[in-house]
Amino acid sequence: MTHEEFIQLGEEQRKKNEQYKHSIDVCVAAACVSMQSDKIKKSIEDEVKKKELGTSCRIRGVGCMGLCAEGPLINIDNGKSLYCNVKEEDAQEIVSAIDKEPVERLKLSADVPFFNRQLKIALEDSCNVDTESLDDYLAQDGYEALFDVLTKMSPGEALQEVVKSGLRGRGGGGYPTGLKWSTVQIAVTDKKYVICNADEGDPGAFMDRAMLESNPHKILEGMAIAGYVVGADQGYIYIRAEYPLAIKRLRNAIKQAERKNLLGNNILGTPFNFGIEIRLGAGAFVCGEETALIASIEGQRGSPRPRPPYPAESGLWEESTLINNVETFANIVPIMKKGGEWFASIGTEKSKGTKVFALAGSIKNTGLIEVPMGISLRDVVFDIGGGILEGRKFKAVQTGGPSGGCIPESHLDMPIDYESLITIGSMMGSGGMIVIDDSSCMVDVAKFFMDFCQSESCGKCVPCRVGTAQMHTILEKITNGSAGMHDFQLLEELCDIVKNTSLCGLGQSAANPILSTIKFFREEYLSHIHDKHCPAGVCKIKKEEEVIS
Amino acid sequence: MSKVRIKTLKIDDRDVGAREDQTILEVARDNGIHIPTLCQLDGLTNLGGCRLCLVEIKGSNKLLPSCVTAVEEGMEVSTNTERLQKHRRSIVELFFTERNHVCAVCVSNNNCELQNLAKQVGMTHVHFPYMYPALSVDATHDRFALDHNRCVLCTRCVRVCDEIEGAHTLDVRGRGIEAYIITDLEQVWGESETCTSCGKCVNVCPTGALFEKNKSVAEMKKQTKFLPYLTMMRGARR
Amino acid sequence: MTKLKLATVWLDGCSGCHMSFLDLDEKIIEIAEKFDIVYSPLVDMKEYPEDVDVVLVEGAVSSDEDYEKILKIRKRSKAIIAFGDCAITANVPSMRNRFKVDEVLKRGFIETNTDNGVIPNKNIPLLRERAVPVYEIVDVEIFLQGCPPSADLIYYALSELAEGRIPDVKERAKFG
Amino acid sequence: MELAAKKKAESTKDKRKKLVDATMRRHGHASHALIETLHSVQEVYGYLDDDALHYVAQELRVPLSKVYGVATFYHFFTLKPQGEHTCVICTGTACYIKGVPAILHAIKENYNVDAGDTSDDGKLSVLTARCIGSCGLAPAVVLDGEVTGKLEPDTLIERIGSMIKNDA
Repeated sequence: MTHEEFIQLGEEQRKKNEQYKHSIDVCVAAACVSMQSDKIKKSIEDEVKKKELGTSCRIRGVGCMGLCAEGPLINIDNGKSLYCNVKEEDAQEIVSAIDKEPVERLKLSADVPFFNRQLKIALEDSCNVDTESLDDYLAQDGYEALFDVLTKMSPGEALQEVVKSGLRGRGGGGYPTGLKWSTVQIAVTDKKYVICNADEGDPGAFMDRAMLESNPHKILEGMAIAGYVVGADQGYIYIRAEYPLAIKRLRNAIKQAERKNLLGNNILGTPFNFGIEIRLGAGAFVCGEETALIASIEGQRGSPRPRPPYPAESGLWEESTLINNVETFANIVPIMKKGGEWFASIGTEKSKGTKVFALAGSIKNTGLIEVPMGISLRDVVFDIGGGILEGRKFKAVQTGGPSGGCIPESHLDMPIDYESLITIGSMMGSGGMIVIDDSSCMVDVAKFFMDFCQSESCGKCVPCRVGTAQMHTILEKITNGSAGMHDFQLLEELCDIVKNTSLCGLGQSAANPILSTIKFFREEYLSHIHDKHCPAGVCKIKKEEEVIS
Repeated sequence: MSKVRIKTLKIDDRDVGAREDQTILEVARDNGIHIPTLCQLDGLTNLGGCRLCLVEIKGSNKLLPSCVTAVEEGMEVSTNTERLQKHRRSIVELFFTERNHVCAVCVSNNNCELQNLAKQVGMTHVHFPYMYPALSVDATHDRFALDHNRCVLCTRCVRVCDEIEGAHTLDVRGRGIEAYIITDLEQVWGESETCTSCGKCVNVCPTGALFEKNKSVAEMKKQTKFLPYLTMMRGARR
Repeated sequence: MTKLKLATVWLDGCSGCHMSFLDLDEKIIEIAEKFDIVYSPLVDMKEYPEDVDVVLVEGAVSSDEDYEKILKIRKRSKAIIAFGDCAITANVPSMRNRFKVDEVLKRGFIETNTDNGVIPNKNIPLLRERAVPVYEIVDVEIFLQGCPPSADLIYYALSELAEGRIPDVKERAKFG
Repeated sequence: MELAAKKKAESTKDKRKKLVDATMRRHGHASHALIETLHSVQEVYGYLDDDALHYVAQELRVPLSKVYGVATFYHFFTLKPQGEHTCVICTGTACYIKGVPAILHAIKENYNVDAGDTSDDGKLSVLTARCIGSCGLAPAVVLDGEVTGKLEPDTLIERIGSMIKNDA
């Protein structure tokens, strides 16, 4: 495809869009689909056909609108009205009302903190693009950034934009993306690879899935730009097999892009070649660790290996490899379009831009949000999140999944950035944010995460393999009331060993949920140990006499 | 032949010279500095899994496995700090809690690397709880047996079978605390389709997990000298 | 110089450690000059005395009787030496720990018995769920590894104690 | 008749094998296609049996024990045939704090199946998943491929009951 054809395609689609008087956008990301939004969309289509509104009404299946708690969601005429909790039988009413007053009983106000306090960069367009149409993406300047980079910038210049943006890895570690890219760019190997890490394994995180389901082309475009910058001609997306919808849409998107020469050889008539293949994960959290992920793509057991050498020097098939997370790639197109400086003007001094979070747990507005770095946890939980479920009291918010920690009320005013979260024993992580109320026991929460780490440990290194199992046993003892202070001390000691001597990030951070709950909720541990009492009433504690015998 | 560059570094306050392709462990050994190891064995690829050879490097808070960490110019390495000693002792203890190690009735008593490590790191007793897993013994092979109770999952047997014998009869099943060594598709060893009965796995096993069947308590002596020899004869890099 | 009061105790073990103690041979005379053996399977004394200075405890804590004993011993002794691998790691007695007590008894008294075996239920101490090392029940001051610890090691440890020093057995002892 | 049935069985067998072969061919029978191929096997056969593992090992020239090591490392793969119906319970954090333990308990009580197992009559397999991403529906359960959520243990047991009864 030449540039002219490319421009023309976008124009055509835009014109086509303008013909429509109305638009009905139904969210077809997984959460809404699980509430039958795909069937609702079908009913609306039938209804439109019946009323012969096909030429004036555009119906699209779009990506995540964020407020999953109120799903299925439907957006009428680009935000004119937003319908929530829609059911199949509402289709007729919705279509009938299209030229008239909106259906009041389904209407949700868009002028609420949940919507107006967010800032969408990575998720920009996610609820405004047909999830399965390349043309629709092109109509909104899709692949424009790739074209500009390929034709107007040298790899070095494009890299400078990423460096200037201050973007840091969104998978959790927060490593400067520009630095990573430049390391791969200067590496000298026969071949280079770009890998998109979509092995979103944190329990309670669904940002990557939502992004891939909503606007897969944006990720492909970001990867292609990365390929151009670092000099790679092959990309892989490593995605969890548990995300069938995202896989389906990605496969579809790759095929579309290949057909239109947006992937493949001589992309858009330039000398640049870049292909993308999908590799499925198979249920191993540790494969989110980059060396384990590489092993998995190579068809091996997903065991990490010691670093250095880092994948940038020696990665997939021992070639220089760039690995970034989905959200990191999602930020590339906006950075290329608006410039690194624009991106760097958002956020805090060390954490630039925005961050996508998956809000879940005991919170009213469960769903997906994107906020500028530096916003306080309190604003996220109580303002955007709408606060705690009726009748319950806030206890903690858990960030960073099994590698993170629980943050209590007293730290809620802390700004969200990489450094602050680490100082209090949690971490940014990939963006799962679980709100915990007073009906949960923090020792039980720690046990949940240790159960997770224990079963996800690959078993290669001893401290993680045995240490996580030992810690889990002790937590089991504490929660059933058979532990003494001696066990508690052993637990703290094990945390220290596992943290300092484990081979990879999984082990090194496995103790964080325990350490942070000990730090902020020590009295809950002591209550289980001394008084054989679970303050939240969650743990089934044995009677005194049973313990002794 | 291409030139090999030389690096100078400090190990335990001693100035030492090294080829740039050497690991810290190799250089330490060349200079008579002892670093405890378990999964490492000359002639096999290095794993970095047992974490006993961790060392401290000045300027970094991270402990690094010396068996796979390459030397760097000006590096200052400490191999035996109090922090390392403490961690090593704990790691050896964790090994003892993981499976059912009973030195007194083991074929490898007095010839066991785990037993020696316990002494080396000054383990007076195991202060973590023993896990007492229920594990089996596979004695179906004509000449050898595998006692999972004594296995430390160092995977030396897996590596020697793959890298040296070329049969890859052995591998690890499952993951985490539930991982264990298997033959082929987890059929019993005696029914393995690929085992050549060469016995290399038995000889590289650091404990009494793999042993010859006619051996009784404390009678099993392993010999691993064949390994560097075989590697050399095959013209491999190391 | 007043002699130190020495006791030796035999819990769940094979008595090999005590045999090794006897292997001190003529050195036992030297030990006897420094210690009074106030309680031991080797001497005739029914009740564990108060104010014992040093006690060598052989064997794991396996039965309720062992458990009661070790609590009493801890109360009445200044220093406990976990004497041999059974006391330190629970060693051979611990090999039953992966089975339930019922299964162990059934195996020992019925399945392996060619006559009509019965599981005795009177006048014998009840087995606890697990055989455990002594330190899991009470604090232990000194660990003497070995199955059994060599006579030389025992001699060294006791001599050091007699001189008021804590024996450093790390270099001299090994498990097994 | 019998012959026809046999022929039909043969042809489905061939069809399945062809799908697996296609996956391997797409990757040039390279050894690194192991995981992709195992996915394909599980998709068409429902689980990984010894014959299939043998076949894949031979075709991709990967040692048997390595194939087995990989197949058992990844929890998505199963070496046992699944029951007629499946109930996947999400064990993500949000679901856990909203009552997964009670759900697992109720299933165990009513059907005597633990997570990861199949009932003795082969009717019901209970699986767990690490977050299916429907945190808004916590606790979320997937019954024969359909996501449902916000269920009390009692209601879930009823739903499972009617799911199993339907084909009787």
